[in-house]
Amino acid sequence: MDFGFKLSPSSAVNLDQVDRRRYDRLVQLVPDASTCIGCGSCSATCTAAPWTGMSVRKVLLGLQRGQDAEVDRMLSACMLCGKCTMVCPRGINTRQLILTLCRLDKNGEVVR
Amino acid sequence: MGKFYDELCKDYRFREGLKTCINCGTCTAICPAAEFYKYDPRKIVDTVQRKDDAEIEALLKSDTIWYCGECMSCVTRCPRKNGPGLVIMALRNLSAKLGYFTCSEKGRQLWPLTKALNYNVLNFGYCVHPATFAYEDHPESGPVFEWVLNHKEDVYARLGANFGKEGPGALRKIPQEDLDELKAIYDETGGTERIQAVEKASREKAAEMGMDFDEYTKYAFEHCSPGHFNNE
Amino acid sequence: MIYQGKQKIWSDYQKEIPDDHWFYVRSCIRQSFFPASEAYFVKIVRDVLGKDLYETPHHTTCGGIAYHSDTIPQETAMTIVARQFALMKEAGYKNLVTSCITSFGNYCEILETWREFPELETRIREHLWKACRREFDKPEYVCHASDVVFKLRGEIAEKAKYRLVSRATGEPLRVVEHIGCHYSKMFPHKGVGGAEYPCVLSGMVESWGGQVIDYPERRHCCGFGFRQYLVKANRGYSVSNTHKKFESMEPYHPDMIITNCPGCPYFLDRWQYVIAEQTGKTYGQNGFGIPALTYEELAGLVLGYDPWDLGLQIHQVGPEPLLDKIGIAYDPAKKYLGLNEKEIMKPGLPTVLKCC
Amino acid sequence: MINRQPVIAVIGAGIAGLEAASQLAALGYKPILIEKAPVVGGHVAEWNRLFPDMTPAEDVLQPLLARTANIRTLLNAEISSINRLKDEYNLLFSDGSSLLCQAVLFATGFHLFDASKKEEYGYGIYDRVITNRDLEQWFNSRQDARVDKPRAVGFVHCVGSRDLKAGNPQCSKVCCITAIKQAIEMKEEFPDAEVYCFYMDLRLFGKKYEDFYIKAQRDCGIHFIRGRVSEVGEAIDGRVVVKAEDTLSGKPVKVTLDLLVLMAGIVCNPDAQHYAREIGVAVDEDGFLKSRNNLAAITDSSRPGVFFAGACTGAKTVPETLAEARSAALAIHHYFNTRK
Repeated sequence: MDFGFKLSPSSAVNLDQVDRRRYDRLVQLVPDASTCIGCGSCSATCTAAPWTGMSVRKVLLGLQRGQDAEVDRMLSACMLCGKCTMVCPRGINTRQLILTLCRLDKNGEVVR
Repeated sequence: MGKFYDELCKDYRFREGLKTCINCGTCTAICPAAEFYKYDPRKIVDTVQRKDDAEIEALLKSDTIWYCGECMSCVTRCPRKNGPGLVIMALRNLSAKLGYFTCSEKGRQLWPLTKALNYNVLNFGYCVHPATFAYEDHPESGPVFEWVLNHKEDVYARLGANFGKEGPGALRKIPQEDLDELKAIYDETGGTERIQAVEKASREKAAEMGMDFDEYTKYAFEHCSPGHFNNE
Repeated sequence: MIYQGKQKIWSDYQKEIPDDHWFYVRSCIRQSFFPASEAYFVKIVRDVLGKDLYETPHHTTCGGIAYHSDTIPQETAMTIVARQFALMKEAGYKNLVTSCITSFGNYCEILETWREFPELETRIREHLWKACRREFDKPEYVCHASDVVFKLRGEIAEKAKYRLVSRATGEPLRVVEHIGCHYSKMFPHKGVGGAEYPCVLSGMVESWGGQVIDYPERRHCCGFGFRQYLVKANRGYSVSNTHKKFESMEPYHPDMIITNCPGCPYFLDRWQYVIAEQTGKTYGQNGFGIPALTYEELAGLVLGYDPWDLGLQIHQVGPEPLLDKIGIAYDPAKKYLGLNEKEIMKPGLPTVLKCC
Repeated sequence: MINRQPVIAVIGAGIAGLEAASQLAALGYKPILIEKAPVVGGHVAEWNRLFPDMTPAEDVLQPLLARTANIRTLLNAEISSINRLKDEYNLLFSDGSSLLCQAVLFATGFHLFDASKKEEYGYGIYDRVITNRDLEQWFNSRQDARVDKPRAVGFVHCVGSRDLKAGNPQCSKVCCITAIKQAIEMKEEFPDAEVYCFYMDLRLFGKKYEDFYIKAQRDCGIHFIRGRVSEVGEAIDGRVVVKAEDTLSGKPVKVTLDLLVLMAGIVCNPDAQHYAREIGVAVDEDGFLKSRNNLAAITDSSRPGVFFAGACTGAKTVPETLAEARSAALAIHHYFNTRK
């Protein structure tokens, strides 16, 4: 029977089920990645951000919330200019972080 | 700067509902709308408290303010005694007043709602009434209620209602003088004016969309474009 | 779960409920979808317990649904309510009892708003005078009809014919309560037991022998959301919220749901039908659903009234497994008869959900 | 020559009272320590280790106890009321005795907010919900059935702090860093556990606190989620389901935990408010005792002869409390010096 509407899945992120393998591997390879405080300096300075929504802060968060497609979309917009590295108050080598991340697949395996 | 904010401040619900927001997200965490829609009450309250006219105008014209279910669960928990649900009510009220509601699909639903609910109130004395509850609009009410609607007199009599009759009891006929009083209240308090304003803006929008008004009303009532839900 | 912890909280939210002389106002949804519940509330309070409950045919909706669907201004809603107060004053009553949670919330919100902004109350008095030539007094007490049943739960238990226990095993029934958002989420002190662990329904269930089951999404809205149900295009929101609750309560295998608000039993009932049709899933035993009853229906059942007099046949979820478990007698052949056993057609059957 | 014989009542023998009494004694006075409990040491005596160096609480307390060993200390001494005389104060005890003194030092400290008042968090209702104090006691005793090899642990910041509804709008200041300390300790204790901190803002103002935070992030892999917990429910297996919004990603999150630790905030000791009102000492809007001047005279009350030290005027860290206690001792010394 068609009621004219349907069930929608919950959008709440269930942390019990999020696969964090890619993030965990990143943190092994670039330990500073775990020290992000979400201040947004990287996004504010990002050359690509105004047109693409690229944000290192959001990439790191997306990895921990199971939003892989969005993470990859943002990564593909990065131009590797390195400005974010210059402004990060925690001294995270964001350029290295991005390059490392691009080499990891969803399971955290180094593929490139 | 702040003209919409000032306008909102005239609404008592807004004054009750917005003290100071610290963006803690307590409201969003348990919001039934945030769980399914692209909706975040925290962001709405934060936008409004920035007082930026352009941003508030965008909200007033958006689908966003129409996602809330007014369950008021947010009111219980806010540590700053805000009521995001009350802020939403004030935003909706202003959007209706200014005719901005026709700019969004969810906003345009205000007309079929206004029409149906107030028709019921002014003709039957109640917001909902079996006389206007059509099974084809409510297939989810199930075969059992289709049966009830097909045998209203019998079933309601069986269940102790005073259906359509004079005197007290469930579903009684409301005396005309009482309905007249309700109409007078609507006239006196801006209810009638609101219905007319919503109808006028909706008719203009129907014309703009190249639709017959009945068709527009039905479309607003039934149509759901993809993109409202979080998974879309 | 530490039961004493809840008792401690309940003791902080004692609500004064007058024990007689009530002015009753009906509910848009309850009278339309559960008319027998209102009839039996009046019957139990007046005839069984001998109390004074007055209803005037001149009262109307409080406008709450139109108000929360944003179709009328706040002052319109307030003046409709002021008219109800005026009718109460004219009838000589001071204790308002509403049949609806949205109304109850609406009355509380209005009185609180007037307390904070007295100039608004003055303006509403002017509106009411100009529109209706009436004057009002504010009620001394505002209660929901379930508060009254809560207050009288002991007397009902004394007169009960059945207890909420399994006839076969003597075990208490497992009952899920659903309070309805506007009962106490806005004003925790206006509800019996507060907002987080209200005891208005659990108090009834325990007095009548049942066991109350807590589950993670207990406090979540039934999904009504006013416009989110009333507009067909939005019902995905409504059913998704109910679905979330059922998924959360499923592992506890509740025997039934008791509800406070008139809308909630409708949604908790009908969305089980829709979920079953759409996904094939049912939440009760053997393809049945979990019956979602009003508190009046439950009170009527324990007092021994016929389930078909109480209107259980107009739920889509069949109540038979519940009735059988308690051992309540009923005649299946009479389920869908009209007044004076008049033969009328029977309803169609859902394709998935078993209901008789 | 300074009058060395005035009677100075130090109310409360936590670290503020002990330090102040010790300093007064060093200045040649004979203070009297008055403690309601059967032992001295206050909250610090109940704590296991202290941030940000993981110093055993014992190491702070022991030297204080040694320095105050010869000071007259009344234990189990419950003050029933205080009377203000012309230049003096008369303390009446519940056993009927009394003490006339020329100066009173409030070292009455704080109370932890009663976490059960945040009903939605289920303290006292759900078995797996404990408080910061409960956890600290577990570190001391290792005896609490609720702490049972947890595999997922959560910390809720700001429980009864920064909360108008809970009647305490103030920041309790030390809970952020305490949560990080306890989160690190839990991670060290249970290395396989996932540990989550739910915060509104991380207020890590003190020396080395930020280092401690970085350690928690980098070395311990603790998950920090910026969102206030809205609701806690109990799952069928007795674990707790916690809901918050991850405000940095704008998404509701939920997580099932074996143990949830509520960082109960700091409120004024109600006894202190009671005594203060009796003798006309001002209580501030935040419920703490009101200093004559919050910048320059934090240890002075609005009345001559009445002084404050430590958390009776607001949440304080251990070093702040100790410094204030010394400052108060000096203020009392000047008080008698100038009156002479």
